[in-house]
Amino acid sequence: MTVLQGVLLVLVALGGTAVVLVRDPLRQSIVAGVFGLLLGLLFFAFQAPDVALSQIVVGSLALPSMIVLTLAKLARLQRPDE
Amino acid sequence: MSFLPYAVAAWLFLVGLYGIVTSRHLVHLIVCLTVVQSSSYVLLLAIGYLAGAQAPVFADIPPDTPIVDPVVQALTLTDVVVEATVSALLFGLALQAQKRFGTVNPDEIAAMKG
Amino acid sequence: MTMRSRRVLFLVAAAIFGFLFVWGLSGLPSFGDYRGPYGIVLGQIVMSERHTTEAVGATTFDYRGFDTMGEEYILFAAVMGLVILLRELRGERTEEEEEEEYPVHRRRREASDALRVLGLALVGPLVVLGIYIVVHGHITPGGGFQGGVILAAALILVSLAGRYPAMRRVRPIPLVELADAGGAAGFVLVGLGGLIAGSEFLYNFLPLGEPGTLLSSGMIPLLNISVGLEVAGAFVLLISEFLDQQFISGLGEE
Amino acid sequence: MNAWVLAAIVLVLGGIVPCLLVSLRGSAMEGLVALELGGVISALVFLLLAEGFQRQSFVDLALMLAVLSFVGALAFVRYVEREI
Repeated sequence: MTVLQGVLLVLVALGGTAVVLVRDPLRQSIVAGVFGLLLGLLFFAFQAPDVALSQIVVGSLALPSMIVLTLAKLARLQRPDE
Repeated sequence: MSFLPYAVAAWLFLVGLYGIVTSRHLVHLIVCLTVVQSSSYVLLLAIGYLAGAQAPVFADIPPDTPIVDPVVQALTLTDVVVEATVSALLFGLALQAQKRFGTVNPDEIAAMKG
Repeated sequence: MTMRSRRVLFLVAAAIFGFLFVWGLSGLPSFGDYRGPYGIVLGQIVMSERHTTEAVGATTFDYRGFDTMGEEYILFAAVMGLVILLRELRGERTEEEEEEEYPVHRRRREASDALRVLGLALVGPLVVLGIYIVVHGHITPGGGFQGGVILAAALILVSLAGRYPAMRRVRPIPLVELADAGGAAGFVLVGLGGLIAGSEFLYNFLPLGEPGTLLSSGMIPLLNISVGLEVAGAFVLLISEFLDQQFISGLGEE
Repeated sequence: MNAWVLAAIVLVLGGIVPCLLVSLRGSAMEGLVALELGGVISALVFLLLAEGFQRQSFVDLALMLAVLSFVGALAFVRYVEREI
């Protein structure tokens, strides 16, 4: 294993833990974005550019926009209760 | 050290599962599920990795270069796509849960069902 | 169940699972010491047999083409499910007639001019980039899925940088649905071509061409394009369903 | 390992790790800025790695990341500006 892979693996493990431990969904989705970047870099270090590309596409665009739109709608649905 | 990738895969799975079990918000739960799923990418790619081999794209390397396994990479690609679609569906279900039960806290939803 | 007892239960289960997981993985060859035969064989034959410089693309769309078809239909079915779920939600919302509530909140602030110009200026390059990634799927990393999401992003950008009504104008839903369904059908039709050519389903029946050029690898570029269409359609549909949710009982926006 | 890969490691440790920490500790807005910076730095790391692996055709990834992280950030910004 190269040093690069080792460093990125440790960071991915830490990043995944961080994503789980942040409780507020909006801030969690931001941490999840950084985690997605780390995953993309790890896949590239594993010599898998295709998978890295998919991860970039999903992690930095598809997931964040879905999370944000869901949170916006949830906030709107929840407002009457307050 | 050479088992570190597998250890990371196991750790991501467990920590993601911990997040799901203790989650108090459906959106949080879905993001934790993506962490669990990322464990499977790490595991698959780690299995297919060959030390010193090149990425499986011959555009700029000679055809007889050793490459890492393209099969697991194709599997992982499928995995990533499925993750995106599953999360999309789950976000839709989270909206429905808010609509039907007035909450996105899994505990409260369970309590309402009695 | 209380949070505390749940944690304890999880820890017990996780310990057992972790043990089994590690036990199962201990049979794997150590990292970097790959010994699987398929990958090695594929690495040796993909250039001579399929004239494709992208071994992953060849695996996804040719050697494992049937699996990819299943994957495409997972995407298709999931988006259908989401559309049905959210359309039901929409029906409920309008019945409740909440028009008078929160007009201030609903009046969405417009994007600043700088943001709008930058966003709209990026739409063209994004479309070009998406098409590039789709049609070069058999030469360089990328392919139908990644390119399709970028194409969808170009349309979504219109709504993020501009205004929602503008988004509605540039995404004629029937056309998007047609792209989604047509892409999904295209995959099967290309697969049937193999049958017509007198071989099995998804047999690579087209001339293979010169490796590394745009018109090579037989049917793989065609499959990439159909997947690209499907994914682009699916993601536009998906995101616009979520976007529509924001404006369900919207006032005066349109 | 060559100088390019070494530079990439340094950039990951010195650039993306602080972004991760800020996204954890800071407010949502600070986290968003950290995510954006992380996207830019990751694009640079992709460039360095493509050079370090001697596979220049992989610079596509950096290009994609640069463009997509902007679009993704826009989604966040449009939400955050209304909710916070």
